[in-house]
Amino acid sequence: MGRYLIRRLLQFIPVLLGALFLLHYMTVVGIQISGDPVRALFGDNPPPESVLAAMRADYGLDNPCLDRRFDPCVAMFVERLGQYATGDFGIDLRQGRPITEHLGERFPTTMRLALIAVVFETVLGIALGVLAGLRKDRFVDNLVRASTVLLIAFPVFIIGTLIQVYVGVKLGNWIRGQDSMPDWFGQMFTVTYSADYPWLSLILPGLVLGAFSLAAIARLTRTSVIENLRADYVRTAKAKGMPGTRVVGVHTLRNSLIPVVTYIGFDIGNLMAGAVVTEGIFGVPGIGQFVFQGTQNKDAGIVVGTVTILVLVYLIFNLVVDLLYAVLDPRIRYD
Amino acid sequence: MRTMKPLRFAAIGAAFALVVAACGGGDEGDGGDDGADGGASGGSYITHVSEPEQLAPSPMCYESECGAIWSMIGEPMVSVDFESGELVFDGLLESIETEDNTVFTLTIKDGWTFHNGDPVDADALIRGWTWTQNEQNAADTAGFLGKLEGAGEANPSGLEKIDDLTVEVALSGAFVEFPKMLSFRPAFQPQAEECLQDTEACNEQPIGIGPYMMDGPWQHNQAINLVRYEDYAGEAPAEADSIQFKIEESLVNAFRDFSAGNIDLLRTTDPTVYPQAEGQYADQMIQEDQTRFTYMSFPMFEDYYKNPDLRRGISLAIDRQAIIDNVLNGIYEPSTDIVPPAMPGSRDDACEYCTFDPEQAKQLFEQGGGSEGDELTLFFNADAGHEGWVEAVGRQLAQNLGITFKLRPLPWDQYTNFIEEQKFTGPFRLGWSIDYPSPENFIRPLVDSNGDSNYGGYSNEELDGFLSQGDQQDSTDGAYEFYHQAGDVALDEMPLIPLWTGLSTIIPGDNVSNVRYDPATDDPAFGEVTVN
Amino acid sequence: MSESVIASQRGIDVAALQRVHFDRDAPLLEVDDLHVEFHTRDGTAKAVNGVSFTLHEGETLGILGESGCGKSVTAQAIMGILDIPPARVAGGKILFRGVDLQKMEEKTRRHIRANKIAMIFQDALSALNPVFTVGWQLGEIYRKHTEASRSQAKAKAVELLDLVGIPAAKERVNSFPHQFSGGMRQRVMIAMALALEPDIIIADEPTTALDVTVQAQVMKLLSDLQQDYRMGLILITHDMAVMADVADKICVMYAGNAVEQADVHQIYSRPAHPYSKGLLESIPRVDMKGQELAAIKGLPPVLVDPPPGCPFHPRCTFARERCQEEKPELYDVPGDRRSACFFWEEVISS
Amino acid sequence: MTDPHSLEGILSKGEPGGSEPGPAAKERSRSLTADAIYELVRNPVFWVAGTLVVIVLTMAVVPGLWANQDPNVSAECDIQLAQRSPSWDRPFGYTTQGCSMWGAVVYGTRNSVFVAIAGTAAIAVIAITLGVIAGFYGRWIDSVLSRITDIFFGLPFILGAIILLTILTTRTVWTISAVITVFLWPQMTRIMRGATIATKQRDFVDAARAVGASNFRIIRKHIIPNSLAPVIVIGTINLGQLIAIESTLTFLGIGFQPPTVSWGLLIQAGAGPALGGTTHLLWIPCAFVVIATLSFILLGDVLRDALDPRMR
Repeated sequence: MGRYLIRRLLQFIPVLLGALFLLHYMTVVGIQISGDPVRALFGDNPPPESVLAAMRADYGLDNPCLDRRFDPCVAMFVERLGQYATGDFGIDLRQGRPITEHLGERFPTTMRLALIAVVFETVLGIALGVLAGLRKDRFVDNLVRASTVLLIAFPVFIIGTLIQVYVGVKLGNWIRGQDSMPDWFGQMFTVTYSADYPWLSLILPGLVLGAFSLAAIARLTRTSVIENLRADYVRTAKAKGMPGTRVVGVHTLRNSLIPVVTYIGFDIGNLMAGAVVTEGIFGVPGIGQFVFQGTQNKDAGIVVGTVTILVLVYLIFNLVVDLLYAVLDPRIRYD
Repeated sequence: MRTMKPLRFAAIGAAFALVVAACGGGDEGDGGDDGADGGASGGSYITHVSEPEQLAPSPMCYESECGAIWSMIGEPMVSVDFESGELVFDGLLESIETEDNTVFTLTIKDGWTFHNGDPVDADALIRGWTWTQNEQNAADTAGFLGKLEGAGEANPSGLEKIDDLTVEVALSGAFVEFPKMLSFRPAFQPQAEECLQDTEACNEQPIGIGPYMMDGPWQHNQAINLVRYEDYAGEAPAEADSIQFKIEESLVNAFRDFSAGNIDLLRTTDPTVYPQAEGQYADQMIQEDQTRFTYMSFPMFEDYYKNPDLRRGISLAIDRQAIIDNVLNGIYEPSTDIVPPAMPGSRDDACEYCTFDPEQAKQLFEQGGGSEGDELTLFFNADAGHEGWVEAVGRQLAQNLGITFKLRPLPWDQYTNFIEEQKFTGPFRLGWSIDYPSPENFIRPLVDSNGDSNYGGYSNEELDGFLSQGDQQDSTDGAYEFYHQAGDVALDEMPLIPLWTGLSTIIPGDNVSNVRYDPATDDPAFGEVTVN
Repeated sequence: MSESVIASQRGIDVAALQRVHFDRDAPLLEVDDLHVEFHTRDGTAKAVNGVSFTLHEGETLGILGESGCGKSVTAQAIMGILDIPPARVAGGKILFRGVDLQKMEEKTRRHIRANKIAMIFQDALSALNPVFTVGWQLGEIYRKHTEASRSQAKAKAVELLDLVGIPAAKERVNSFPHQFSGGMRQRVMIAMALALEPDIIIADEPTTALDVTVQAQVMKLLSDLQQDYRMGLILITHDMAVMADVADKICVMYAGNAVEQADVHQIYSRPAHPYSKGLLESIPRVDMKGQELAAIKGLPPVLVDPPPGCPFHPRCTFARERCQEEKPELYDVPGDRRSACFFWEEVISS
Repeated sequence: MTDPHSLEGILSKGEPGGSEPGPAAKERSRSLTADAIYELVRNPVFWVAGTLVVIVLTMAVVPGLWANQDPNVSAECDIQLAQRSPSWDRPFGYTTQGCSMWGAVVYGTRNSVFVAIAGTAAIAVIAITLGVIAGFYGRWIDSVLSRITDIFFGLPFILGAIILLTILTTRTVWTISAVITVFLWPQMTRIMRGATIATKQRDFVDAARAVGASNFRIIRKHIIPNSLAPVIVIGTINLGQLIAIESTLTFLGIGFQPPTVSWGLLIQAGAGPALGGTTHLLWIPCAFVVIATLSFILLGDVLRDALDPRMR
């Protein structure tokens, strides 16, 4: 385990640096091609050049390499790494507040949204997958397979928009119009996030966010269960006289869940990407929306800072998942 | 995605500035007295803003969201009657005196205090204006003091204290509309010393002089709370005891919150939910002509667009009403002048080529050197909801002139880059909104040879002459005469195509009344709102 | 997933076996005319087609045949661990000490496994669950068939590992299957089968995956333990040499049919079926050095669509016309043996 | 296994072992391809999905076959008809620009499908090249390529695409396909690498080496043909997913731009009015995206079932 851990950590470093550099390079090229983000802030009424220069210096955008197209600006990258190491991920260009402060405000919301999505996709996904796997080629299996394929074919933004229109507006308005319904119940069908109902009003967006992964997990679990049910050790367990529930619940499921747990771990990337769309549609003031607004407003500070943190989170999650994988699967651990 | 973005952010992009002026003559009476003698109706209500960029010092405020806050925590120097175009001294200033429209003597009313208790005097005014125009502070509204003598320096020569309540302001040239310019709140606020010493703290809890003051610091992404300032010395009404500006992520959200009863007063309805809002709240909605307009400018530096007939033809080929009805939800009015109808000095029928006449359009277009099969590229800033109508304009040009068209949406930073470096190769969309209530504010910046926002590069000596002659008149009427002549030149030559003016879409909820659209702030008059 | 597994009951019912009345005098195991079918897309495959044999205490029965001949299916049918569907026991009886296992309730039959009949699988690496320690997997048997606690179960596991000759059993009990060598793993499998001291062990190709030297060690361990515990052993293999060493009597299977049953010496000296003969002749022998090996020509038949008549006739050197039309039954051959060949006399004497 | 459709797990686990079920003999007698075809023609899903795919492809290539009103021709549209709901003579209604909705979705097919095909093809080429090199040569080449793959894998797709696409001034089918390729090649490369390693260990590769075949020849004649099945299956499924991805990017405002006609743009334009009640502007283009995505995914799914005997 120790050696595995060390090897994995050693691999992590170049990947981390590489991803951060890729990110850095993309933003640098962005500035080199489309122009100075500080200037863009002022719209039609540019302040005197001296002021712009001062601001550029403040934001670290005065490096001459930014004028040379496709220059990788390595010195700038090194400087940035130093700042990241001290927890400084820059400031947004409009309000001049630290990115970390913004994210601190938005993080709980996105966390709640992601939690709802993960619980939903995991519980329902595994349940459906196991059910379908056990009843392979029966009605339940075909139903699960058909509905998950359909779900996968629905891009998140389409589910989100359709649900917003048909559930949020049409059904939701009707429910909210009923006097007999308690107020909180109507909030579950809300069209947009409401700070007064920080959990209830995130249920619908959470389901939308988790929909794709729900389908993926159900299918993955199903395949995995079917595969493991015919594994030799399952036959061994039966030959040992183990009851059916134990054969399925312990011997099969434990093995089947290894890829599923891995998937859920990696899914954090999907969730972050999905959150950009879902939070946008449902007006959830979370990190995904922040990134997207940053992009639209051309706030290089927000985009670089936030995406860097997200990529960090994602990579660390991947590392954790890999280590978790080793915990779950002893074959990996002792290689 | 349109729904994600505070629509009002587009305002910055489109160079929409806000003018803030208290209500004009007829409205000052009762409301003002109420505010002054504490006979307010009381209660509190909730409205909404998008998270502002910055709140203070006020000269940093050149966008609609902080503008809404400053319309209550700040005070205009003077205001302008939108009917007559005359100055009304219902603000901080007692009087403005000038002999040559170059040197102005400003007298401050006695007894005013900042929200922190400091007196508002000549020093406070000079302190504020000095800060505004100082290049080092990079104030977004510094341009308003650009005509000041010695503008940009740490101690401009144009500001001189006469006594505790009197300031002498010297401009670098005559400008008859300067007093009206003073109605723009953020740029000309006096500043408390405390604020300028620690601008960061001040940004969290701005110190103003207006009828309302901050009730605790700015709660980022949540709310900005205002409470009535009891020592307010002015006349502006402050009916409600307190106002909460709930911070909404988008206008769509704001509408949802309004529908759910979480917001009492909807400032603006997002165009995407307008059809729904119209169905639900048609009776309540307050629709008034806004003090802004949308236009397409021609790149005069491109040979193709140099012939006025071609430009006239293009303008005539656009069926404004059809686009408004079918793409823009009907919440606009076709332009008839380069100045929006709500502005003092606007005209109903000034624009000959703003009508729809496909036959004449084609004839003029070809006369001006255009021919069938030409390819026109239309430019606009992306992600601000312009896609639909620009495409519709393109389609009408294609149908009526026989051309083909391309659309080039650009992110705003690239758009500004195109503007500055004159990279446009075809008509480009822009908008302009009121800074101060004078027709000059819509003509000079857009079409004067040296106009700040004359991005098409149009130049006409005759037009420039009319403008400067107007500036030197000593009466508003006299000035308008020349400004109108300048406008006529522009509308004949068509360096830009006026398209349409928006209508406000304010919706008051059931528990507030007395809601009025204020053209000076392009917002509801928050202080007048009473809680039922 | 087998329907039976889902339908079975949860929980420990240790007393279940005590309620069954086993006939102490009956043979350990009697398999009578067993038929197993597989339903596949292409039709029904008769994987086991009327196999019968008897096993007594302390006896070793070898089942011999090429892969796909139905050996393992027979074993799994006896254990009751066939995947149903696609498999189905289409007929026949499986009697343990006179009790028909097929008629037994699943929750009772479950206790027959490991308690009375245990099985050793060929590839221990895949037959052991990769994510649990061997101690856990051994202990599980005690925990689920007796009321042993976790610590008792683990102590038992150590004992067992010791018994099958795994060094440092106390430490190794916490290892995972992939950390053992092939031979050691197979010993773990044997330990698992021995756990509850069953009456019968079915060893399905227990040494196929092992080196020859290890093979011998494992086979010796298995037969020693069998002697010690006086168990019945069913040894399934295609390896004639292993069979010759260990088995008392042999059942040769071909395409789901038992084609010859006899005492080990009889088969090895004078096979009564052309297939047995072919198998024997394909063993390289030192005394025949230099001569060409006599491989059986052709391939085993497709079970969904077996040839008419004798299933072996397309590959048989003795085949006549009759073989193509009529399927031979198991004929009694002198010496308490049976052969499914019309011309068994000819075969013996050739 | 980061992708639900990934065959990685299935491929890396080798041949089915252990039991010897009865019908095994039969399977051996038929080649894998013949078996797959046999499986496919008997599967109704294959025919339904296949037909839909053919329809979508013909719409992309010759839209005139399916609709006679081209929204790219402005004369075909009438602003006065904008947003009209479906009626008897125009069962799909009109777009926000007053064009026939049916014409718009049919003519919008090309852009979406083109991006999907170009993206998939580019991904396949990169994946096969890098995957084979990494898997076949192993050692440090593999380590370096694997780390580079990891780096690109470390950037979540939408986030990366947002940054890259906002940089690009003009977004054409080419640039969008390129961005999709830049961020989506690692997945298939990993799969290809796994397949190569599995194939490399098979006997015929050793045999070829023994008779003196060059590395290049081994790769060309043995490795690639024998590792191609997962690429075909995943490629088909990718086609579906790229259609969905293209429309997502466009919906987010970083994909196609008007006056291009594309499904994502139609949805983007229709989402707002739909909230107000003009729902056909939303659900019609949505239905097209979903049906097209679904038919490619289903086709890939049945292909996988057919090509992978272990799932039967």
